[in-house]
Amino acid sequence: MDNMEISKEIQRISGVNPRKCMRCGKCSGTCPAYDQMEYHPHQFVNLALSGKIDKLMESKSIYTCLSCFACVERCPRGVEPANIIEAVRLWKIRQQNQNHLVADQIPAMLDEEIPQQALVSAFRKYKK
Amino acid sequence: MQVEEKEFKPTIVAFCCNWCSYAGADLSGTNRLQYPANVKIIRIPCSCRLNPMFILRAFQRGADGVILCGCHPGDCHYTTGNYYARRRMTLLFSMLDFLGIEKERTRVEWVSAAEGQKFAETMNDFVATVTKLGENHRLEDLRCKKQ
Amino acid sequence: MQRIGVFVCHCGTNIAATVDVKKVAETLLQEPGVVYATDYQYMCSEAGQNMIKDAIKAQNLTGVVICSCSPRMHEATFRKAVAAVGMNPYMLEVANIREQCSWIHKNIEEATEKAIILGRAAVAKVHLNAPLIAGQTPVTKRALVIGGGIAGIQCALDIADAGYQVDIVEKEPTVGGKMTKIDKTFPTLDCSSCILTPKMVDVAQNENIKIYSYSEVESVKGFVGNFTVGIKRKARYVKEDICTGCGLCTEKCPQKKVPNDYNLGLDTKRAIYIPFAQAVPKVATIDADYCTMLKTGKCGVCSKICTAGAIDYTQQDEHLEEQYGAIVVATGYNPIKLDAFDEFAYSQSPDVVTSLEFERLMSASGPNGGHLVRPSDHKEPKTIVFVQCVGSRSTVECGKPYCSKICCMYTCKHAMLCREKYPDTEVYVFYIDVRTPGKNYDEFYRRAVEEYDVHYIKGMVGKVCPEGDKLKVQASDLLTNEQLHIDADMVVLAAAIEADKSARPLATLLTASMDTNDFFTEAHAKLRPVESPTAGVFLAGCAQGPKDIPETVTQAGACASKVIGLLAKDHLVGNPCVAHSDEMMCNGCSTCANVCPYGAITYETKDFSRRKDGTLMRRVASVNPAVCQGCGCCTVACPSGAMDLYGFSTKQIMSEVDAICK
Amino acid sequence: MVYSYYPGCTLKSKAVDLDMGARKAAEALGITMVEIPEWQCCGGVYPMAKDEVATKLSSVRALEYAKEQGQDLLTLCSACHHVLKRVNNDMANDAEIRDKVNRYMALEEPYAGETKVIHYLEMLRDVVGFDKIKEAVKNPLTDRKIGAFYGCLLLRPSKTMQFDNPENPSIIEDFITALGATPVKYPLRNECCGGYITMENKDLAKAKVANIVNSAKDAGCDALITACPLCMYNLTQNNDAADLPVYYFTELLCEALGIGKED
Repeated sequence: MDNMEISKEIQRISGVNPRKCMRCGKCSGTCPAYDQMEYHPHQFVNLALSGKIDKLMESKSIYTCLSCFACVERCPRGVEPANIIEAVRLWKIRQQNQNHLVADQIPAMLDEEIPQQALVSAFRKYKK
Repeated sequence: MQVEEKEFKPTIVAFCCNWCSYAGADLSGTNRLQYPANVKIIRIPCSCRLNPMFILRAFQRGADGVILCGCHPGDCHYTTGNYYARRRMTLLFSMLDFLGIEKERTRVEWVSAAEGQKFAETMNDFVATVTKLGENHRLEDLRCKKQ
Repeated sequence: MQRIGVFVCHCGTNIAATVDVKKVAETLLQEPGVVYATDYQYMCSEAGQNMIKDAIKAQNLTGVVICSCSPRMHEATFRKAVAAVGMNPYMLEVANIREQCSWIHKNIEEATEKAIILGRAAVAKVHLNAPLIAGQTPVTKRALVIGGGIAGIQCALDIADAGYQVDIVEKEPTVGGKMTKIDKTFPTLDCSSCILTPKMVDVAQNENIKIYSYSEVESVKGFVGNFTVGIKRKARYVKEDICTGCGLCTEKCPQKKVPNDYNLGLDTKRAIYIPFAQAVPKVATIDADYCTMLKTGKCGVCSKICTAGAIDYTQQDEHLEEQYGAIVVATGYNPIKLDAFDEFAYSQSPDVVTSLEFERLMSASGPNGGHLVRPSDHKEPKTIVFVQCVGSRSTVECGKPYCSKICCMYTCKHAMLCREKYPDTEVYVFYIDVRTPGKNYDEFYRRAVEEYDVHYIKGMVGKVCPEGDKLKVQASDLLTNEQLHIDADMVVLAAAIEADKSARPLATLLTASMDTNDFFTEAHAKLRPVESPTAGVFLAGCAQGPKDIPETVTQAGACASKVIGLLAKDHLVGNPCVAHSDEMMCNGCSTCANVCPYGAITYETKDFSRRKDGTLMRRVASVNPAVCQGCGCCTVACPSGAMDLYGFSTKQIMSEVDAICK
Repeated sequence: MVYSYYPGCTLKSKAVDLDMGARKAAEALGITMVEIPEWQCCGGVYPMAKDEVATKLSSVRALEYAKEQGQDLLTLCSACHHVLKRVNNDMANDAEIRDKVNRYMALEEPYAGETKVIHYLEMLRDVVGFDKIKEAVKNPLTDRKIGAFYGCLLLRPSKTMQFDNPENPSIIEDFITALGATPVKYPLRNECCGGYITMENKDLAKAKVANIVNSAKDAGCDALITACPLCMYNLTQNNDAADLPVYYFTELLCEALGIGKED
C-alpha cells in the first residue's frame, strides 16, 4: 500500500476527517505530553492528511499519547486528533511482529501496587 | 420487407426557474454550448411553481423525460422555494418509479445563472440517459398519440 | 378566441442562420387563433417595434407572440411597445429561439422544428393570457429604525436628512449601542465617544427623528409601504419629558450594588441611573429589579430629592401603534457567553476578560478611569495574553462557524494601546490567521508587530490555569513547533460575536428570513445586500452579519438610500404576476399560508350565503398582492386547487407542456 | 433504587477499598447494588477505532445484562465508566458498530444503547442528592481541606460523557462539601495524571504527577480524592515526595457516614 492509501485507511479506522482541521494548533496547545512527543497532535492530523504516515509510525510519539482526550475536548472543529493517533498506532501494531509490548517485558515493569487496570490497558494499547 | 429504423429522439421537457437555470440556459446559448434540440424549456418563476401535475401531464402527452432545474439549495430567489420543490419531487419521483416510469427519466438539478456549462452538460447527459432508456409509454394517453 | 400576431425575428443572422424564420412564421400562422405572422430583421429596432404596433392596430390583435432572443433580454421592450398602442402588456409572450435554439443548434432542420414548437407553446400560452394590471398601494412616508446603535443612528440621520420622518426604537435607556462602550477605534485610534456622541446629539435634535428609548417592537402588521407597528415603551419610572438629567438622584440613591451594564458588570451603579454622561435621551431610569421602593414600597429617596418631580413609581408599560412605510433592522450584536470555554478559565478568574470588558478597562469612562489594572487586585498587569478566535470559526456546539471579522483588528488595537501606554508590558497575541482586509488595516497590524513589538504567535492557547496571582497559559507555537508556557497577569479573550437575542423574535414578527446563525438574510448576497427578501424591510449593521464600524456606517447609508427610494414614491406598483385564490374552491386549510415565505396570505371569514345573512360563513384565503412576490409555492401546496398564479397559471403551463409534447 | 453494578477488574483486587466503601455507603443510603454475574473486563481503554468491534463486546454484554434486568448500570471505576458509557454511546448512535456487534452477539433482541450508564458520583448527586448525604453524615469532616482529582476519563469527551462541566467541574467539590469538609479547587484537577503510560514511560507519568500534586499543595489541599484506581496508583506511587495523601472518594464517604472498615 502506498502512503496515500494508508492515509485513507487511517481516516477510515479513526473516523476522522483531517480536512476539517483549520490548523489552529489548539490540540497541541492543550496536550499534556507535548514535550515528550516528536510529532505533536496537530502534526498527526496534517501528516495523516498528506499521507506521510510512515514518519508517524516510526516515531515514539504514537506511544506517548496519554489518551486524555484534552485535544478531542477542546478542538474547535471537532477533529478528534487522539483518534488519529490511535489509528496510526493500530496500523503499526496490527502488522506482524510489531507489538510494542510483549508479555516477557511485563515482570520487570511490575511493582506491588500496580493495578490490574494498568496492565490490561497497556496490552490493549500497545499489542495486538 | 425491411423497416428502416428511425433514430429515436426523445421528447424532453425542462422546467427552469426564471432566476437561475433559465438564465443559465441563456448563458449556455450565449457561449454557444450545444445540447440536443429535443430539450424544450418552459420558464417558471421558481422551481416551487412546478406542480407535479405538469410532469404527469408531460408523460401523458408523450414526453420521454422531464427535468426540473432550480437554484442551488440556499440560493432560492424566494428563500425557500427550491426546498419545497426538492421535497415534492422526491415524493413524485418515487411514485413515478412505482408506476413504472424509471427514476432516470426524471431529474432535479441545481443550475445557477452562472453555470451555462453545467446546464449544457446536464442536458447532454440527461438526453443521453433518456435516449438509452428508449420511448416511454407508461402513463401515455393513447388518444394523444402522434400519428 | 384570441386574435394573435406572431413576429419572428432574424436577429441579423443570429437566428436566421440556423432557423428558417420564414418557415417558422408560415407554420405558426396555421395555428388556431393566429391571424397574422411575419418575420423581420431586427424586431427590437424602432422599425420592428413599429411593425408590431401597426399590426396590432391593423389586424385588431388581442395577443402577440414574439419569437426572438431571451425574454430576459427584450420582454420589457416589447411589452412597452404593445402597451403604447393600447394592448395590455401581459398579453404578450416571447418564444426564446435565440439563446435556447439558434445559438445552440447547428442543424437547420432541427433548429427550425424546435423554433416552431417553442413558438407554438407561446401561442398556446397567449390563448390563456388575461390582461393584468399591476396593483398600486400608497406609501406611508415614515421609516422605523429598530436599534439605536451606530447603524441605526447613521441610517436615521440619512433618512431624516432627505426630509422623511424616522422613529428609532431602542431597547436600552439610551441610544449609542456598543460603540459607546468602545474606547478607541481602529485603524485611526480616534476616540469612539468623540466621533459617536455628536451623532447622538444630532439624532436627539433632528426634528424629523423621534427616539423611543427603553422600548421594544412587539407587533408588526401590514406590508411594504404600510406597516403598522406596535411599540412597547417600558416603564422607566421617570417621566421622560420632565426629567432634566441633572443626575442628583443617581448620586443619592441608597441602593449602590447594582451591576453596571455600561461597564459590563465590572463595577456597580445605583438603582436609579443614567447609563453614562452623554446618554441620549439624558433621562434617569429606575432598575426595577433593584429599586427598594418598587420592591418593598419603602425608600423614595429619589422622589424626595428630584426638584423637577420626575419620579413616578406608578408608571406602567405603555403600548402604542405607529404607521411606517419602511422598516430598518439594526439590532446589532453581542459577544457570546463564554461559559462553555472554561479551558480559558473565564469563570474562574476575574483577570480573564473578554475584549469588550478590556475595552471598558482601558476606557477613560470605564471603572478605573482608563488606568489599566487587573480586576482582581488592581495591580498593573505586566504580561498580557490575547487569545483570538474564541468561539469563532468553531464547528462544535458551543462555537460559531463564522469568522467574527472584527476581532483581529480590535485585538491588534488593544495590543498596540497596551504597549503604548504601558511600555514595560509584554503583550502576546495568539492567532490562527490574522485577517486584516481593509483600508490601512494590514499596515495597522504590521505597526503593532514592527513598531510596538507585540509578540504575534501563530498557534492557539490550549489551557489557562489560575495559579496564585498568575494565569498559567499553555499554548502552542506552530511556527517554532513548541509548546509555550506563559505566566500571564491578564488574559483577554476575543469572544465571537453573535446576533442580538432580540433578532430572532423580531424576524418572526417581520416574516423576514434569517440564516442558521440568526443573522438576517439579505435579498441577494451581492446585488441587494441591504434589503431583506421581505419587501419594505431593510438591514443595517451586525444584524446582517459581523462587521466593523466603517462597514456598518457604509451599510447604514446604503440602507438609508434604499429607504429613501421607497419613501419617495407616492404609490408602489406591484408585480401583477401574483397568486390569487378562488374563494369558491378554498377550504381554508392554511396550507398555502404555511409555505408562503412572505406572509402574504391571510384568512378572512366571509359570508357566502346568497342573501348575505350570515348563514353560510366560510374561512377563505386571501392574497395580498402588494406582499406576494409571485413564486407560486402556494399554488402547488393548495390541496383543493384554489390557488393560482397570474401570468404562470396552471392552465397556461399545462398548455405549454401540451404544445411541446404534441 | 436497585442498580446493576459493574465493579471491573481492579476493584476486585488492588482497589478493594473503593469497592467495599461504595457498597457499604450505598447500603446506608438505601441503594441496592447488584453485581452483574460473570462480568468481563472492559479492557480499561475505550477502543477509539471504528473497526474495533471485538474489544467492545465485553462492555456490551454488561450493558445488555442491565437492560434485561431493567436496571441502570452503576459504575465506580473511572476507566470502566468511560469505556462502558462510550461503548453504549456507539451502540446507540453508530449504526455500523451497532450492526456488527449485534450480528456477532446474536441476541434475541438487538441491543441499541438502551441502558443508562450512571457513575456512583452521579448517582449520589442526581438520585440520592447531596443534601440527603449531608443529612446522613454522622462524622462531618470539618476542617479538612480536600482537593478533588477528576482526571480525564470521567469528564472527556464531554459530548458523550455528560458528567459535568469538563473544564470547571464541581460535582466532587459539592460531594466534599456535603461531607462537611472544605473543597479546594486547584487548577490542574482535570489534567491528565499520565496513568495510561505509567508502565511505558515512568518519567512522563512522574512529571505529570508532580505538576498536579504541586498545584494541589499550592492551593492548600491536605489530601486528594479520586474515583480512579489508576490515578490513585499514579498519584501515590509516582509521587516521589509522597507528601500528599490520596483517598478514594468512597473512603471519605464511609468515614463521614460513620462506617468503619471492619463493619
